[in-house]
Amino acid sequence: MLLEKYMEMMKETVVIIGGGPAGMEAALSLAGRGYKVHLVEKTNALGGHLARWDRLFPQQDPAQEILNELVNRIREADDRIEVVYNAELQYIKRRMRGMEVLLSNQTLLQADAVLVACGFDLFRAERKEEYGYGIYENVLTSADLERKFKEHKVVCTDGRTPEKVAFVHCVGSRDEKVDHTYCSKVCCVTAVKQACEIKELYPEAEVFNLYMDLRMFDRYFEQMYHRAQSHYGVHFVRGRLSEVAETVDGKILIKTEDTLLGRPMKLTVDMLVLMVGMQACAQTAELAEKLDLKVSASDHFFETKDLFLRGNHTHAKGVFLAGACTGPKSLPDTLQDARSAAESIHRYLTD
Amino acid sequence: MKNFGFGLKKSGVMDLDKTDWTLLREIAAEEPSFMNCFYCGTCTATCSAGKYTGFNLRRLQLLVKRGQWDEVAGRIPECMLCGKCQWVCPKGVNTRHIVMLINKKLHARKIC
Amino acid sequence: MKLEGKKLIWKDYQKEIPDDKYFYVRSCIRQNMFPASEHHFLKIMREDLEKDVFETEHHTTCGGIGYHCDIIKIETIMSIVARQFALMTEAGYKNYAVSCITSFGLYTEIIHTWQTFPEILAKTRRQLKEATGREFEIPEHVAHASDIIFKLRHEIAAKAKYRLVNKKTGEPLKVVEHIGCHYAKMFPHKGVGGAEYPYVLAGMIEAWGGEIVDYPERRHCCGFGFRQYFVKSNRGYSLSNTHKKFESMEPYKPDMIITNCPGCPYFMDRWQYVIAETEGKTYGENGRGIPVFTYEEVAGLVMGYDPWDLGLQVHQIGPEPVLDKMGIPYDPEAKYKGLDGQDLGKPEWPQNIRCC
Amino acid sequence: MHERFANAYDPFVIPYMIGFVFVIAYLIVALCFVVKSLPMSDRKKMLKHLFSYKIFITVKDIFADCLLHVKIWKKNKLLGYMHSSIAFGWFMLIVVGHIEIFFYAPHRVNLPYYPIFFRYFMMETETTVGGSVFFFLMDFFLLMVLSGIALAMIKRIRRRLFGMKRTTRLKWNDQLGMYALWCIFPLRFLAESFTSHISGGGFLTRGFGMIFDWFNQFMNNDALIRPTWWAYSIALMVFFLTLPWSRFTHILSEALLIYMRNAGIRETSKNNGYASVEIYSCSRCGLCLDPCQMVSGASLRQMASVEFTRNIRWGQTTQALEAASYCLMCNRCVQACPVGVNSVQLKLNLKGADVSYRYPHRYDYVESEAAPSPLATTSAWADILQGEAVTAETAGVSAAGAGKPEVVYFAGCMSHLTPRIEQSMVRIFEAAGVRYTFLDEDGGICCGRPLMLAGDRTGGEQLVVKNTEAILATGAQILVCSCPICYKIFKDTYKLEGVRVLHHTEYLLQLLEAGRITVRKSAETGVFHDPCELGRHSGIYRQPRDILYRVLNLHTTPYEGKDALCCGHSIAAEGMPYKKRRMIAKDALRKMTENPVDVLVTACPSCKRAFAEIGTTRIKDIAEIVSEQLVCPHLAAQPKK
Repeated sequence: MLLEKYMEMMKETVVIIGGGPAGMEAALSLAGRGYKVHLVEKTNALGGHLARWDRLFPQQDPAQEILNELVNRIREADDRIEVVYNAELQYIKRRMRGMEVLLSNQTLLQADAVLVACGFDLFRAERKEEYGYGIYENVLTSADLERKFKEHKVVCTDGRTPEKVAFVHCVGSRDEKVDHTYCSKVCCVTAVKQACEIKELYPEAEVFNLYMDLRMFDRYFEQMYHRAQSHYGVHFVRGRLSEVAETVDGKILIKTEDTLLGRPMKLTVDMLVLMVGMQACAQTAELAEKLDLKVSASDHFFETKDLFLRGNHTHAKGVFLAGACTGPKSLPDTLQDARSAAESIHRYLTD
Repeated sequence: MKNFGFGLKKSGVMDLDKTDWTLLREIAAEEPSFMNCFYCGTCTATCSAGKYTGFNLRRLQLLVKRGQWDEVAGRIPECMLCGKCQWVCPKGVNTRHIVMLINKKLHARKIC
Repeated sequence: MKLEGKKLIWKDYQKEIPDDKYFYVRSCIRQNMFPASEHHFLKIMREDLEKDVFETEHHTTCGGIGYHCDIIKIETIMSIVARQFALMTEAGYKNYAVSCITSFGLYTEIIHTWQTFPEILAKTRRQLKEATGREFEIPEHVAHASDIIFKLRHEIAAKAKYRLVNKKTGEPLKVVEHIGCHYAKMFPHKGVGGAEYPYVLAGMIEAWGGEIVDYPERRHCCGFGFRQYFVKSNRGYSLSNTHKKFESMEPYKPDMIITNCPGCPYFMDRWQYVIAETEGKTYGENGRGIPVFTYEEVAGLVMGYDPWDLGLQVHQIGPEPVLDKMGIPYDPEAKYKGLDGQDLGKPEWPQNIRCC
Repeated sequence: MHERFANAYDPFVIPYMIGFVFVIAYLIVALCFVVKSLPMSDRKKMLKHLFSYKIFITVKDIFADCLLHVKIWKKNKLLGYMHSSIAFGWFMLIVVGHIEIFFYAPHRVNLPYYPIFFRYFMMETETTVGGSVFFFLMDFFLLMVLSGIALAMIKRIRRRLFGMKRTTRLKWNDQLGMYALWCIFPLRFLAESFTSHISGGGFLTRGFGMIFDWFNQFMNNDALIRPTWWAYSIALMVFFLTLPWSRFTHILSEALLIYMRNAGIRETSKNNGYASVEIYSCSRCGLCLDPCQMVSGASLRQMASVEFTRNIRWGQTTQALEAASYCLMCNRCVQACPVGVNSVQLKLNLKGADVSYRYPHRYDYVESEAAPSPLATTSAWADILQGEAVTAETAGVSAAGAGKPEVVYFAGCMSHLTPRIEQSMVRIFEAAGVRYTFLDEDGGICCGRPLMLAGDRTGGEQLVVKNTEAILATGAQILVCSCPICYKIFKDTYKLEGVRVLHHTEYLLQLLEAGRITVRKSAETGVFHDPCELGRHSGIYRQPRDILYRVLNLHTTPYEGKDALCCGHSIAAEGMPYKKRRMIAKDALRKMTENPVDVLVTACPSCKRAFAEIGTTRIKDIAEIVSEQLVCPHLAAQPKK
């Protein structure tokens, strides 16, 4: 009897869109419950943004280790998880029972449920023209700096060791001018993490964090901030960057107000790091149309059925959401959300 | 030089490129809690001197961190070192010692 | 500096600028301070480029100075603007060319207001009708005169006799471009290249062979700021702003400054003299200051017009170093001679800046 | 007994003589320096003292402190014996030695080495039977010294036997002096023993000498006599030569210190001669280490007073200043010091001399605002507390009191952060029908003591002037304050003509004893924590206890009175990190509440906050307890907590 039931469950298939941490963790959770999972990834590798990160807040864990563990577990579960690379969702057709999912590589999959875990895009810093990203050398994004950390090459474009580095919080977050009125949650803590990492590399460097509010809400975050101040001597300036210019010797002149002093200030730095926020991924609108999902008018991420008991449900039957496609999330939050989505799908399929 | 009845105005912009960071580092070395401040203003709210004057320890600490010593020098002598600020500080900043150290540095560098 | 980055941004701020058939309105300040600039704009457009540019003596000030000095209400300004448009409509034109940056900003702002609040437009129409009996259409295109020169920069380049190049060394001249604040800072999409990295003058410099200087205070106001200059007690503030710009551009050793606004060339030119006299500080080579030009003057120089016909003798900072570099011949004797050959009188020799 | 050598000389006396002359010269020079650095008034005091009857007290003190070490005896008998056996034994050897000279070789009195090497230069004859008394005495005191030296050696290994958990770590100069000292008497013993078959000797030297005689039959007669006398002489020389640079300088300076102290001289400034004598008088015995809570509670051994005096002595001003900025100035070390070195005052002097702290303070902003209206006889608190239950009687009292208030109450800055203290005091004033005025109800200015404790006298004095004006303006005859820090300065430094300064513990007891307030006793148990500034600094111990017996079941701890602990949050310790302060507070609270009680009572807002922050025990100010236990039907109930 039990065996029969188990076998029946085995037949049920879930298609997951997105092979980032949310998709991977959800796939593992579902596979652990005996479901068959097709994990559809648009690139040729799993990992999403995690694969491009060096170390993770709040305790500097190497991102690679976490990614490796996820990938290895997916590999070990290959009898139940099939990863489809270089593919995107083409269309979806609802059947009596479940759905038919056609991928861009013409694979046709049967799905009893679809989980969208397409994640987020980083804000394009070029959109804040006054910050000079893409125009001035040595203006980089947090993601660029993370890549430099990964390559162990944190230097200015001319190879100089940076003596002064500034981090700008809230780039593309809490900014009506780019229609991102929300907080991206992770930039503050990432800025503090990266500031500490710069000081670790170059203890003599002066590091400035230009913040509007420091949102150190999660476990160990406040301690990180404290350490950044007390141990590393990072300067925290409450003020938003107003404009950026390049000096004659290729440095970056920044202007802001120290709002706690009520005085404008200017400063030349060797490296300016823009803490780019999260925005809904480019496919959001398209996926919403294909899957009949709602998109929030206020932040452009997918709308969940509610924010409490159905936080992974959509308004469309059999379609679920996980991870940062429903709003900015840290990695632990994403992973938890993925497990929660798996639980929601399981309840839906066994109901 | 001619006098046109008007001339250049002093800039109110703090030029951090002119900040002497060694001074800040010296104070931080002698009193590490100097770096703990997160500018909540509790010290200022409870300040005995602040009742009578514009003495604002939060602001003064920040001015020191931005190298604006002139403004600091004008204010520091108003502190009575009573220590209320130290009691209410949530970050364990040794505020009295900081005032004394700022005094000391002002004196040593003849900024006062 | 990555030019590709700027090009990407310039792509986002494209503006439709008609080639021909303009109704032209002059600038209050410019027709007094640089009358030759507007004259040569018309001359180049009509004679060299064979465009149809119509002008009428019936147009008035746009009211911008009063508006920015907070002494005339916007409703009044709207009626004035409506009257200008009525003149255009009556003359049968649909494209409106503006000489003044502040006017340009004001027209843009008012048109935007009318489009957003049609009831205000209706009111303005009613008021104009009642006051003057005139009716008007909103122009299809409002272009600043510099937009038009920008549009035609390659045609000018094709006819150019000189280039913004040091004839002796072959090096491009280093040119600071200064855009009037009211050009695109209020409505970035109405300006060529947007507000952060405007392309309107940069495009001319590029096309005519110069090199653009991007210095930190590039975006900063020239210091005019209406109230800051007109009220004497604020004048030091006006001066300080100009000073800030010059301090910032100084390390780049620019050969010249090109501007597209009435106040900017005036203040960047005259304040250099005041800074020299009050502070003893001069910019540019050999204490001669950095010459400041309008875009029409530069277009005229490139096209081979006589510097004195272009009115360069009224500049405080002498243009001669730039003329020498570009290899433009000029008669020093004729500098202070009027059109009729009469002596205009030489300026007094200032103490700290070499000018004549 | 007669002399062995007509010339009364042997080369081995040379090392001793070098040392002796050196020490005498050093003593003279040092004394000159000390006297020179004293102000004229102090010099006069020194001279006057010599001819006053008080000189006998000084002699007694010197005898008791330098030789008998009475203070150390009180602390630990073994330790006391160790110190006094060496000091007193040695002293007696010198005294008896000289008496011997007077008896047997009076013409050699002018030779300083003669008493030291007496046994070498004199030989025993039939006529010296009477000398056996001296033989006994000399051997007795030698044995005494030797036993002391033996204990000193044992102390280095087993200090707990001597009641010490910690002792000082010695640097090389101190070690050299110490080893020389350790050698002197065993070598003397050997030398005298070896010589005893010629010179004679007492039970010890002759006794050992006889064993030695037996050995002598196998080897060259007397071969060891002169080398041991040489060694003895050299040990003395080494000891003397290192004396100015070792901890043993105190042997010379302590007597001077006692003399100067009794002459009424104090360490008024950093470079004052008395201060240097104090510093040189520190024997680095380490008795201040255990009482120091920085050491016991916060592992800050390098900040202890013994290290501070050392730093000062060796010119390590930076370290000394750091130690001064960490010191809680609780006076526990001063209490423990057997020599009476007031290291706390030395630290204050050093802070004061650190000119860099001096800054033109500008308190002119405190003008009329600070002085309260003399007509204000009630406070906002009183309005809240009184509610509607004001009886005609109390109202009458207030009305009768129109005019000058009886009491001026100064809560102090810290009390503003513990409003329950202020609130309780106001309630008690109301209950007692006291006409009072609240000097700093809306936050006044500082009393000035924090500035003084930071070494800034001039700044402090400015505030003293401001407050004096405000206090005198009220016309009250009693000044009651709730903060012992303020109390100390009001009492010691302020010149408040016609105003009695009372801490609220004193005042509350007065009210109780006068029957102006009545209290009932609660069933709660409690212990009292003596605040440093109230107890050790001001000597108020009895009053709080007399009050507390009436309001709760007062238990005792080993940390009371002069042995009270510090809360660790002293205003003096501006440089001590908060974490260390907290460690000290936690440690002190743990010690005081080893036997759990319902409440720990203190009488200082700082102490209250310090212990309350630890959060393990309920902490109350004595005023709160009294207010809670008041029997006064006309007052509204204690406001809700």
